[in-house]
Amino acid sequence: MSLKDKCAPAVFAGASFLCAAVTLCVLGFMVMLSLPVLESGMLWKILTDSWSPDHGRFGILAMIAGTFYIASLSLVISFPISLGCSFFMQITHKGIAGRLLKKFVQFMTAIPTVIYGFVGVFLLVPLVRDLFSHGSGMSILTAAIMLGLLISPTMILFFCASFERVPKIYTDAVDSLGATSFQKLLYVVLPQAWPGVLTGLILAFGRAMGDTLVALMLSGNSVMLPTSVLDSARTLTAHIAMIIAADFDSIEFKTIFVSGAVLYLMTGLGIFLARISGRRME
Amino acid sequence: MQNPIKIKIRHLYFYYKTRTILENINIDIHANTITSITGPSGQGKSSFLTILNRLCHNMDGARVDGQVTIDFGNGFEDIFQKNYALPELRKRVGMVFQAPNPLPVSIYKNVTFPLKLAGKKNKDSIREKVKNALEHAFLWDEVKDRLSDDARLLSGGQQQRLCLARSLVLDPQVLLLDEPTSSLDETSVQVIEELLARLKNRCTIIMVSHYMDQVKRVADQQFILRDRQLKPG
Amino acid sequence: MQNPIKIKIRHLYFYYKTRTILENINIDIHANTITSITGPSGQGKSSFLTILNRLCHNMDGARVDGQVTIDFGNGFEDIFQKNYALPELRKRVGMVFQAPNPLPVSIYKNVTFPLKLAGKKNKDSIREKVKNALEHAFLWDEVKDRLSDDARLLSGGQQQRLCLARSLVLDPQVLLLDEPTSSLDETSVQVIEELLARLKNRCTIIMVSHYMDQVKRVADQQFILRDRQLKPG
Amino acid sequence: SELDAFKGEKGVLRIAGGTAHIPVMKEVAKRIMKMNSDIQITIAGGGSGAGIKQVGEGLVDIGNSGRKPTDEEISKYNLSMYKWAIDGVGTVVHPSNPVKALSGEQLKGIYAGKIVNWNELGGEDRPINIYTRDNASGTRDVFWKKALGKGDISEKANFVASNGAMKAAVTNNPYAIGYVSVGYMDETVAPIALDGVIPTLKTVQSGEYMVARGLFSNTKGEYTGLAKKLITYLLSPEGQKIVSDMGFIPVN
Amino acid sequence: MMSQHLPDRLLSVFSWLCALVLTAGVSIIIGFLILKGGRSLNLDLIFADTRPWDAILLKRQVFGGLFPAIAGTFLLILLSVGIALPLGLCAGIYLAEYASSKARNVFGFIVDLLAGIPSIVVGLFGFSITIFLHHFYNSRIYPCLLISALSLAFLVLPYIIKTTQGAIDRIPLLTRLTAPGLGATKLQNVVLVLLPLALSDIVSGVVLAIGRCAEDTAVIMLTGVVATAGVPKSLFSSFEALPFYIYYTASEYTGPAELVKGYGAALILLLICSMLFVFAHLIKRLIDRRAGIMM
Ligand SMILES: Nc1ncnc2c1ncn2[C@@H]1O[C@H](COP(=O)(O)OP(=O)(O)OP(=O)(O)O)[C@@H](O)[C@H]1O
Ligand SMILES: Nc1ncnc2c1ncn2[C@@H]1O[C@H](COP(=O)(O)OP(=O)(O)OP(=O)(O)O)[C@@H](O)[C@H]1O
Ligand SMILES: [Mg+2]
Ligand SMILES: [Mg+2]
Ligand SMILES: O=P([O-])([O-])[O-]
Repeated sequence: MSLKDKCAPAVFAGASFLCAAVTLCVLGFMVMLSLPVLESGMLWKILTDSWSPDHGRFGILAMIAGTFYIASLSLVISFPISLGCSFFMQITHKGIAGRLLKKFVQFMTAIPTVIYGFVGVFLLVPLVRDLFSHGSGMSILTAAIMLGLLISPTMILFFCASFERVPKIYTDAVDSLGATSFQKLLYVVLPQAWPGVLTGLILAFGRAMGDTLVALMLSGNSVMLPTSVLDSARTLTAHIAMIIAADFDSIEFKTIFVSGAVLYLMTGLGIFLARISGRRME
Repeated sequence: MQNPIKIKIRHLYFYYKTRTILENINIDIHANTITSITGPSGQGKSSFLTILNRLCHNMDGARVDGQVTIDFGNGFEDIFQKNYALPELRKRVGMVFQAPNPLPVSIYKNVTFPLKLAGKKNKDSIREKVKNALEHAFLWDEVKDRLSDDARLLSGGQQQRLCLARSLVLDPQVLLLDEPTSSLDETSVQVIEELLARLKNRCTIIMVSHYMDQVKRVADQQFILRDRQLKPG
Repeated sequence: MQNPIKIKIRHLYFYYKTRTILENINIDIHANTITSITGPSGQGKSSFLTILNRLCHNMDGARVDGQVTIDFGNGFEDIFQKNYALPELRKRVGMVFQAPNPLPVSIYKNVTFPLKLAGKKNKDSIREKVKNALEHAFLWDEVKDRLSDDARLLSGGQQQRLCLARSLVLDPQVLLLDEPTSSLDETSVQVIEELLARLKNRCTIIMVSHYMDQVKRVADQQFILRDRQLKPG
Repeated sequence: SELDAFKGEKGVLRIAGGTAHIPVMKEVAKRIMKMNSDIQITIAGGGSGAGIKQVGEGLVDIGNSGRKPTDEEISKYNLSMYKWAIDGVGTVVHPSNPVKALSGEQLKGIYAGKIVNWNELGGEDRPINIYTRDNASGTRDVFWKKALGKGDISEKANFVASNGAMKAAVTNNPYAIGYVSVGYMDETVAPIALDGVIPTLKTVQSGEYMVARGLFSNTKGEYTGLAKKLITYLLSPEGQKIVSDMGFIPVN
Repeated sequence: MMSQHLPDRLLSVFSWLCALVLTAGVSIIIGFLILKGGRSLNLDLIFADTRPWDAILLKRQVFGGLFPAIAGTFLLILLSVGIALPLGLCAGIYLAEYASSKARNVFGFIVDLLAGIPSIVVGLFGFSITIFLHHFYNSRIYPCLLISALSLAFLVLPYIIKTTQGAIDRIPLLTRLTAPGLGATKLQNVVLVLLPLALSDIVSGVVLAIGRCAEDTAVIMLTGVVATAGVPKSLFSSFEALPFYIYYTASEYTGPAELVKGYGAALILLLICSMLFVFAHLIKRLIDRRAGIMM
């Protein structure tokens, strides 16, 4: 064996180890840097208290709640639409119309996030403010609508892929027995593809949770526990973006590492669940 | 051949993308007869069958031209019409595929599946129908104790008979069979052939087969598919 | 069978995961002979061939046990040794797969691919070798004007001969052929058989075949693979 | 001109911190870089807190702040402060808002979330949308201490990241209330008279309007090199002209 | 026999509705941008009062134009992809060809995890590392272009790893065995057969990565992007970038003129991203068509 053949595997493996090491390093860093606050037994307090630096309270509960509200609402908005669009492409309009829609959705993945935020600020925020006359128009709803648009291509393309994986012999079999498209969907496609749908849903939730800009620009960033979708809220990501400017030694600043660790762990959990449901598919 | 005509095929062309598979087919098929189609591999026999229940439209790049009309009792209907109700058509024109295609559910559910699609709900009559269909396909004795097993655990030959039973349960007027005995042993072949002879009274059968002696035994009318043409054999 | 022994197989076992495919195989194969292997589908004939060039190790879940030694001129070498130089082994033990596997490049590049792997650069001698190999596989006349065409555009039979030519170009000492004439018409089969008879002088051939009369015509030694055993036929 | 001091210099000068300072800093940087393209000046926001912190840590050369650094900060980082403008922090609303004046108590009530509707103040029957800044902001610090008397700020308040963002938010929202540096005020927002005094350059300069502060540029230790030259330029007549052109009150 | 079943019709209506909502939503967004910013699209927007060639050749700094932001974005893309591509290719090859199934599982999970880390957390990581190094290693390390590029590269790594691995995995077993059957070493098989065949998919992964670098704001916001910097002169200087410019304008524009520039910047960014999208499709088609000849 030549030297090249011997070195190559080491190089390839080295690259993988590097990637893995840095990935784990990120978590390590988040945890390590939040240790100073955690050691003083404040973890529980930080996770459950309200945020009011003027009064010495540095809880991120409102941000955790805000993250969940916004991500969940954006799923509630975009899940049915994504499902409908993937039905459109895979079941009801497989022809030219479906292919055009697919191209369009692929194109959507190329639209930068900041565009959604920018247009949201100048188009959607005034609209929401005037329509509901409640608050500044920067609200959970506003952010969730734009976020819904942002994550729908992820979901649609994932759903389509899992619909496509349903073996053709099954769909042909039910077709030949006289199933309508609705019956085909209900009895064969969805039962076969649901782990894929679930995986797509989880991944989209992670994407919605991890997005910074849309929430930062559209949700108003207030620090109360939201009670209605028209309230302003702050996500963990936006919290990090805002507090990064604070004094490095302050407790305030250190809570952003707790926020980072929480975000990391939540998306990590999502990925873990997605992989499990994905494995069930095979 | 004194029976009335059931299926009229006129100027039928079939293409995959730019490739012509069938060219100007013109034949009649009479009610309550068995028509056999033989021919070399890859000539388009299976494709021909899928035209008759319009399943060919599920294939990428497939295109038909011409006219196929079938008399389901109310005069000849053009099955290529736009908006023709495909589910209805496929309930009346049953099909058994070349490769057995049980659904990934239990044996029982496989057989009742068409009934579910048709919206039949009466439990007792359903059980009756399942038993009948499985008996017809000579599968009842082998599976009656394991109806809740996954159908994919059956052997190839059993699967083939299961699919036959499944398409019998709706009492189709036309039955399309693609090499229905290819993975069966000799005794099973014999019973299936007897079944076909009896089924003739209830429906019109079109069957693809590779075995010339089988064809001679059961078919009323023979075609050979070669060079994009169906020639009487 | 006065030729010296080329390949010694002792206590050979082969498994896919927990399933045993071959059990305690013990045979000798003599230099410059043609050995044929026949047997029902799915018994492990193809798997047996891949053991001899250790390509089986590229399959998920495949595992071998026992000993295979080959005499490449310097005494018998155990090919299952750890760190045995596989690329060298495979250059000496050529193989033509059951399904033709041209690379998605031009015909010419397919044939020169092994030379590229071996690091041969001399343009003229390469052209010469390509021509020789294609002539041996009786393909030269059909493709000499379209050497730069994509090899996947060839018909199945042409692809099969291309793959044969490709493995001849390196002058292997052992040649493994998996159903080398399955998609060929009668005249092509005949010329390939003649080629095999001539190749015998240059190498040792092990060939899987379904056609008993072919086996009778060309093989010096016959085995039947059934129930995990290779039995002399 | 006074830019000649930069001739023959080269290098990078990093500036960060107070967002009130940005218009002046941008103009100064533009003039310097136009004159000598070997100099690169980068300007980031972040707020006064970030400015003090970053210059203290040595991450930037000049850290701007819209408040005086605390004694603790000064001693910890050995900061030198250079005050080059005087500025006020004024409450602003949308120009269409009929409410033009508030008492100190009313303002505190609004920010504490006790007065929630404009009709309680003689405006439209719409909820009041409060905007505020995060704790790193010097503007917030001054406003909180001098206008709100360290009173509560409602949790419902929307947060924005800079003086510019505050002005943009109020411009776009007819029911908003916020506070910006007086230098940022123009016709797109309406200043609110606090206890009868309208925040303008004049009232700030005269001391009549109480919510006032200086704009500082801070360096770690004595200023040196490019930082020194830039601050000197800022304090020169030409620099002070820029300061007043941008709507602030020059110190000299 | 013309009836259509009610559930079928409902399904069709529902799917039409969803398709319409989606396309309408996105069209409104793009239409709004074009309506508001279309007129501002001209060379002045990019170069202001500087002559374009002077700016492009870096003879003069551009003040008040988008050129520094555009240049920053392109530099960022170039650097990040330049770092991520070799690393991602190697890791992808390792996962597809060399790793044991156990290692593949573990690394696969980690790569998924990496793909799921919110970009702001990656930014925070880059920021903390910088501060850490600044403190304990060399006080001349600041948030800068290089740090941003490294963080971004890390962010887009999984796209490249996963597409490379997926593309190689999809190559049929028979093709995968061809070269080894002819005596190729593992490396030869990878370099001469597998990579060329996977090229078309890898290109789409790279384009995804480029798109992500072009649009990401959260990472660079924490690691070195600033409001004004001019075209960066070295890897160690701060920089401007289009998406940050847009974000910055949206929240703190001082007047209508600046706002219009924001619209223009948004349009330009959208244009760049769409061009990348179209370009990727063209390249992919080209590669697919002449897959063989490339090898
Ligand atoms: N989906 C498809 N797209 C393109 N070509 C196809 C498709 N399905 C089949 N073909 C081609 O059409 C021809 C006819 O196929 P068909 O399956 O009808 O043959 P057949 O006569 O049933 O053969 P066999 O006896 O082997 O089953 C074949 O050459 C096949 O390669
Ligand atoms: N990669 C694999 N993993 C698991 N099982 C395999 C694999 N490849 C082949 N098999 C199984 O091993 C058995 C032997 O396969 P092999 O291809 O050697 O049969 P064969 O004798 O060549 O059959 P044929 O005549 O049909 O080519 C078959 O039952 C097959 O299903
Ligand atoms: Mg067929
Ligand atoms: Mg085989
Ligand atoms: O000027 P500030 O950004 O610190 O308010």
